[in-house]
Amino acid sequence: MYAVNFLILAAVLFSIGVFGVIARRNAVMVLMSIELILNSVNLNLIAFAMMNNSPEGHVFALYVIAVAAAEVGVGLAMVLMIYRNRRSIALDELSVMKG
Amino acid sequence: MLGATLSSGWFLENAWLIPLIPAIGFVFIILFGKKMPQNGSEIGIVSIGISLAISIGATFQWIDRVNSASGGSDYASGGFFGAFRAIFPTAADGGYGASFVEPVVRSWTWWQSGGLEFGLGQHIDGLAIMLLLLVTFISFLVQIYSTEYVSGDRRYTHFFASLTLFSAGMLVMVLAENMLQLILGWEIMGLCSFMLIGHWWEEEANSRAALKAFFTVRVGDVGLLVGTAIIFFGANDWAVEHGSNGFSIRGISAWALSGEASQSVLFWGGVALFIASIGKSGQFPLHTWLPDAMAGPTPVSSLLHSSTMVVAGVFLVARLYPVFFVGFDILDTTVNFITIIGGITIIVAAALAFVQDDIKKVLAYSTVSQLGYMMLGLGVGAWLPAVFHIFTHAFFKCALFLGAGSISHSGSHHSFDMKKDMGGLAKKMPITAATWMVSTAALCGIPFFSGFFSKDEIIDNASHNGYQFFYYVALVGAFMTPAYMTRATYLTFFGKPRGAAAGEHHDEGHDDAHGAAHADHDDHHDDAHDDHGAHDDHGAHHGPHESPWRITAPLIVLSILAIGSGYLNAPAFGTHYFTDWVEPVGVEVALDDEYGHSSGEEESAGIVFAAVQAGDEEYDGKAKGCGFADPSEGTVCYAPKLSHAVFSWSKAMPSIILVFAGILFSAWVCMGIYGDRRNPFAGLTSKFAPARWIHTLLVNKYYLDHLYEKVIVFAFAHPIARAAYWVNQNILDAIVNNVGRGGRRTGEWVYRNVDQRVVDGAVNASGLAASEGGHALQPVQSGKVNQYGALLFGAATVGAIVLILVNI
Amino acid sequence: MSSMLAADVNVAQNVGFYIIAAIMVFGALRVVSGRNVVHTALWLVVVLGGVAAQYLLAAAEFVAISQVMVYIGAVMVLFLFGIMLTRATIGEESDLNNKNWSIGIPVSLLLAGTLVWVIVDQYRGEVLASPDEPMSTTAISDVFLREGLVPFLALSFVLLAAAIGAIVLARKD
Amino acid sequence: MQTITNDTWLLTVGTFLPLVGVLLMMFVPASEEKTHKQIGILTSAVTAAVGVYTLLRFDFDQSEKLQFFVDSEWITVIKSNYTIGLDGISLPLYFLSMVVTLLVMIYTWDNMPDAGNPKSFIMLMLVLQVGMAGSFIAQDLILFFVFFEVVLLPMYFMIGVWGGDDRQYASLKFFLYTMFGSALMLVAFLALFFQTGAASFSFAHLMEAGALIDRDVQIWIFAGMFVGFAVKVPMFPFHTWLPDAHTQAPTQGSVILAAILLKLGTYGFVRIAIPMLPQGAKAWAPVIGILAVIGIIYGALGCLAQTDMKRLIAFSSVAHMGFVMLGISTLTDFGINAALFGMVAHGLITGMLFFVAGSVKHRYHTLEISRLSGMLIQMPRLGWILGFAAMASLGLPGLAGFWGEFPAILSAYNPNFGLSEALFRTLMVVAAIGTVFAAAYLLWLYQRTAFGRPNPEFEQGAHHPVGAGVNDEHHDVDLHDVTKIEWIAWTPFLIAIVVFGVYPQLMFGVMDPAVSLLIERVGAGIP
Repeated sequence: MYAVNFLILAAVLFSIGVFGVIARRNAVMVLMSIELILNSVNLNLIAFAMMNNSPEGHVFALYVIAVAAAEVGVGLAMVLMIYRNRRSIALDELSVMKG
Repeated sequence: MLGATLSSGWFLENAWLIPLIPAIGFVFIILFGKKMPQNGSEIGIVSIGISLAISIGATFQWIDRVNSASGGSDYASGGFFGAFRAIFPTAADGGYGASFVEPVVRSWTWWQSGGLEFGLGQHIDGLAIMLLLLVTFISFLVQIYSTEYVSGDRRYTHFFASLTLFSAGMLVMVLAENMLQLILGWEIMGLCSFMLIGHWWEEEANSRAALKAFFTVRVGDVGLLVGTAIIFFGANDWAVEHGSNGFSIRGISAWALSGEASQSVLFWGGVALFIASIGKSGQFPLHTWLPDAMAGPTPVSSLLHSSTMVVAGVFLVARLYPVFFVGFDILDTTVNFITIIGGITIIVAAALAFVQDDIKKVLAYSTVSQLGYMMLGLGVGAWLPAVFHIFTHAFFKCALFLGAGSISHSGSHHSFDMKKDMGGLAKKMPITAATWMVSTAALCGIPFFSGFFSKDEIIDNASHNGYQFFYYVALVGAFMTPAYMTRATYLTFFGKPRGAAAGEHHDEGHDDAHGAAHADHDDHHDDAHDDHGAHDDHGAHHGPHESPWRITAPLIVLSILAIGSGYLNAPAFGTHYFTDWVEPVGVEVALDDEYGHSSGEEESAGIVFAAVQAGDEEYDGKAKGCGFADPSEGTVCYAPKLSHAVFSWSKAMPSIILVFAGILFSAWVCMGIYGDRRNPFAGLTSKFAPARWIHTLLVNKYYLDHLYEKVIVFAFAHPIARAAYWVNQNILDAIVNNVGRGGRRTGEWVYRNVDQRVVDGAVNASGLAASEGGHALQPVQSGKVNQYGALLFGAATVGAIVLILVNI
Repeated sequence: MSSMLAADVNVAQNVGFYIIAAIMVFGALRVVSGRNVVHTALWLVVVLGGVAAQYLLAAAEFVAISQVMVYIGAVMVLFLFGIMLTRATIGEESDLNNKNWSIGIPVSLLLAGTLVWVIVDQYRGEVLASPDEPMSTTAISDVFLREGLVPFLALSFVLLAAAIGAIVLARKD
Repeated sequence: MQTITNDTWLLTVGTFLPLVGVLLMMFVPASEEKTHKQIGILTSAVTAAVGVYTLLRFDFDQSEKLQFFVDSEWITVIKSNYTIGLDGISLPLYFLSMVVTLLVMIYTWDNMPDAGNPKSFIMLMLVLQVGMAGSFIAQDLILFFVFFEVVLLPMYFMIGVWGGDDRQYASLKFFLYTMFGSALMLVAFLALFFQTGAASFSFAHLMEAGALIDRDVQIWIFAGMFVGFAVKVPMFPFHTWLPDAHTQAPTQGSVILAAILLKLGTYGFVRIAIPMLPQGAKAWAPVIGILAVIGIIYGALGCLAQTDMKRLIAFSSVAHMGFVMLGISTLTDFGINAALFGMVAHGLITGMLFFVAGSVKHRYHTLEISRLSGMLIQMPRLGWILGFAAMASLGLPGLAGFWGEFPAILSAYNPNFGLSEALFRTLMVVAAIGTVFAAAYLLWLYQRTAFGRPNPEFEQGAHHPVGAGVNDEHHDVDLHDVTKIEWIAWTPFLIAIVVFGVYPQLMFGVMDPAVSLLIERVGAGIP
């Protein structure tokens, strides 16, 4: 099995995730795209772990999974709050940070 | 073995205490004076008294030392002391046969620089001893006098503090071991004169006079600083080689006479130092501060003008005489800088004294004129007569000033105006009048009074040393002095009483003289007089009366000395004590380190050469000697070998005749002008144009004050200073401001002309540009997360690509 | 499961990888382009499941199981709850994408191109040795509880903080 | 360079101790003004105590060596080390900075500037103290530069926030001016560093290696340093920031500025520019001498034209620093000794004058000379102190000012290393004439403010006429004589002026060996 397989798959997923982050209006969808990105990173980590035959890559992948879970929890809570306050989760309507 | 046999003693060794005690006294007066029963005056008097006691002790020990040097030395040609003295009057060239008397020099490290250590200490020789005694004595009398004269003044304590510090300053200068110590004392005196002349500073005139005095002297001080610098670097290498340094008075003296000194260095150093003397001693053309300084209280004037302050300039020349002697080629030429200034001063000041109405100003100009005599004396090589004149002049001038003070205090109700408020006081104030007469006689140079012995010696030596022109100048002065003094005496003590002297009371003079400070003066005054019973009518009648004892006692003492002091050195009577004790002997002295540290280990740093006197045989009896030929190998000279004119009554005759002529002529004219008789002189100035011109010129003091105040000082204080400041604000500062403004303009230009979307790259220095750049970038900050994401990832991608490309 | 990962299934492994990868890419594209919110969530499940399958192929069984449990079991449920609570339309929505997709496509293409280029440039022809046996859970836990203990604990705190933070944020008052 | 490594902790503690106070004050709310002042005084008192201990531990017999020497790694990337040490040249200034800060702190107790907020004010002063003390102990060019710049910002804020009416302009001018100088100076430092082979920034190394640079290069590098330090001194014609900054600064700022900050420039010349670039120094010495003497006369003339007391004192600083620079420009041990003495003396005396000016302002609410009069009647003690300081300032022997002035004039008679004697002797005479001007403007100031009768405007209890328009503040004129706090803050100044004036050996003895060594080293670098 070639290393490039995993790595290219991860890269493609990453790029798709990036596109999602940029293109999606719905905040929940943006979070989903971020999950895609995180998973692609995990794929990379596992691939490198395999390459070096060491458990550290696995450990880091697990870290990322845990952090992702936390991130999703907090992110969705924020989305809920925004929804409650503004009755919408369309990101392009949120421009409080406009300079 | 002279160094070992010279007698010394506690007083001589510890003469440095003499200035220190008044200095400490000053601190005590400032700190505790107001709480003392006598408001601090007792501290001043006691401290000066102790100094006086030490000075007296030191004087006796010095005399002893001189005697032991002359008597105990094998080298002394005169054998034992008595025999030496007996043959002295016939030894025409003075100090030739006398022995060298090692000064008592001590020094402690004061500061160091460049690895050299400079000292603070004492240099006690005859000149220093003479002035120490003089200064402490006169200060003591003046302080006693002042307790009465300024009693009740609101700044009584400060007055005594300043007076004490003033004496301390003079004493520091007198026993200065080196030039810096001399400057220290010199400047302390300047400061105190500022405080004392401006004592009644509520009046602007007084504070201006104080400022003028300080400032004029300060102008001269430029010369002192520059001269010290020149001499220091001239002398330092030579002096260090010989165990001293370029500040040490002994080092400088020996270097100047060593023959290795550069003539031009000596000349320019001498000129610079002499400028300082001109400022301090009120010589022409910087004499103008002296009469104005009469704004101070009278005891101050008397102290300033008799033994301190103004004498400092003369002292400086006398102290560093070798520098001037060699630098100005004294005795080799018929004219030099010192004689010119001294000669001009004698005449110019004496002429001014004729037109003064203020009695103190007459005395002030007479002081200037007498200082001219002293300078002239130094200039013509008559060192000893000049110094002797300092000595005698101090007594009679002090008496005269104190007498004037006594008159204003008790006779003319605080006025000093002879024409308005005096006249006929001889009967009312007999003691004051008598002491005044005696002192005047001394000042005029009437034979058998002290002034005669000193002034006549100067005149005589001017001729003896070949300064014929200045001999005549001095004779003219000898005529003028009695003339103006007779005028002043006549106006004050004879004729009809006028104004306050006649008992009239007018507030004008009162206010002028003492200002606001005097309001409580009077109150206290009455209390003081109650103590004396006889004068309790002061507040009620204000009639002239004799002054209380604290004023008259110093007067009497001084007037006795005005006669007696002259006999210390009266060649007419064969006395020459003063010469023996004071004059440094101009002989070669062998350098010998062995004796350098013999008189105490404290004399470590900066002490000079140990010395023993070289044998007389080295002179071979020739006319050459110190100051005329270079000292032989291994020896140094500390003073030029000066000769003295031999006194004879016939040589003294011209001046005696002129003195009496002056008195008679003046008395005649005065009675003519001020008296009742009709006389050709009455109204002379209004009738006769040249006389009027001269009178106007004199009244305006030769317009020198105009020149200084209205032209030079005014120019610097106003147009020039303003111009400089204008340059500062409008040119230098404008450059800075314009650079700033230009920077801003450039920024604006860049901002306007460079596309705003690119501006963020070229961040303008001004905050404005940054803010505008922010506005330009505002659209990017949409607040939309997606856009941020796009930017973030886009930028990251671009960055990654760049990195990759770079690393390929 | 270990029987599936026999050492001599290289070709099968590759074939499996490609099939799963294709499904994942397709799913991912649907995730970012779908018009129905719920469908996109379900497509995300497919992608995540594919990731888990790939882990198995890479002999990372513990991670694969964690992936299934955490993502498919927990995270996806959260997403669905989020979608429902924000009352997103269950059916199709016309404007799920905003105007930025025109920026997004070049950016992501550029990114993908860059990454692929770099990866290919660096790892072309490198073969991953198939491990004899899957990474043992013991080894992972050894790392976790020895040198990785402090990050592990820190991570626990992060999770705790996230839980508390989520509660605080989502509370109604 | 010989060093002694004893008590290595001492300097670091002494320098950074004020930061402890700053840290402490961060946790105290700004409203507790008294606590802040207490912390400020306490901190600076402890710092000064460390300073006293430093004095006690200092080996005065070896004052030419760097003592309490520390050399540890700092920024290895650019080869800059944390090198500190103290010798006879820096000891007086180091100690002075500590004492002045303490006294200023005490003065602040009663005399907070109008803008209030003692918390930030005192914190800034403590930071300032760190920068000042640090500059004097630094033995590494980068370290020196850092400390040198640390000083700048607190001062900027002190003037800009607590200053007078025109503070914005003054503070900006001060800041930009000094930044401009610093920029050139940094360039010069870097040029020196690379020219010497980029081996180390330590003074000891640069002094050895700097002398080997080509003469032309030395001259250019010196030019950069010259501008940087001359702005700080300030020398004519870079002085125009000074009167504005001094006039607008609060009293505390003026005192610190006069007492310490200006000395950073002259100290830089003595410590850095001259020994590291001997040939450059020799080439520049006549320029420095001429500018110094122009400064003396020019500053004095500027003083004569002033109508504002504080501005007059500020201009007098230009004149006095001219004497200091004249001493330095002769490159003689005499001159540099005098300059170092003059630095301390000027710090004490002008600091004292600014204190007095501040107190006059506090009482009369004006510094217009024409309106002040008769101070000796209304406030005799303050008047006496003003007179004392004025006398010291005009260089009266027996007070500290003389020992900076006279030896500097003296040294100009014989400049070192073959500098033109004719030129320097002319400078000497002009400088000596400058002392007359000094007497003139100071005594004139004193005569106009202290003598005479009080201005009726300020009679006790008199109310200002409503329409007078001269004094629209609502303060009542409260003319009280010197207060207890002021006495505490001022007495050390007064005593020091007298003590150093009467017994200058206290300072000369410390400085002289170090200066002699310095000159010896410079001489070795001049072929």
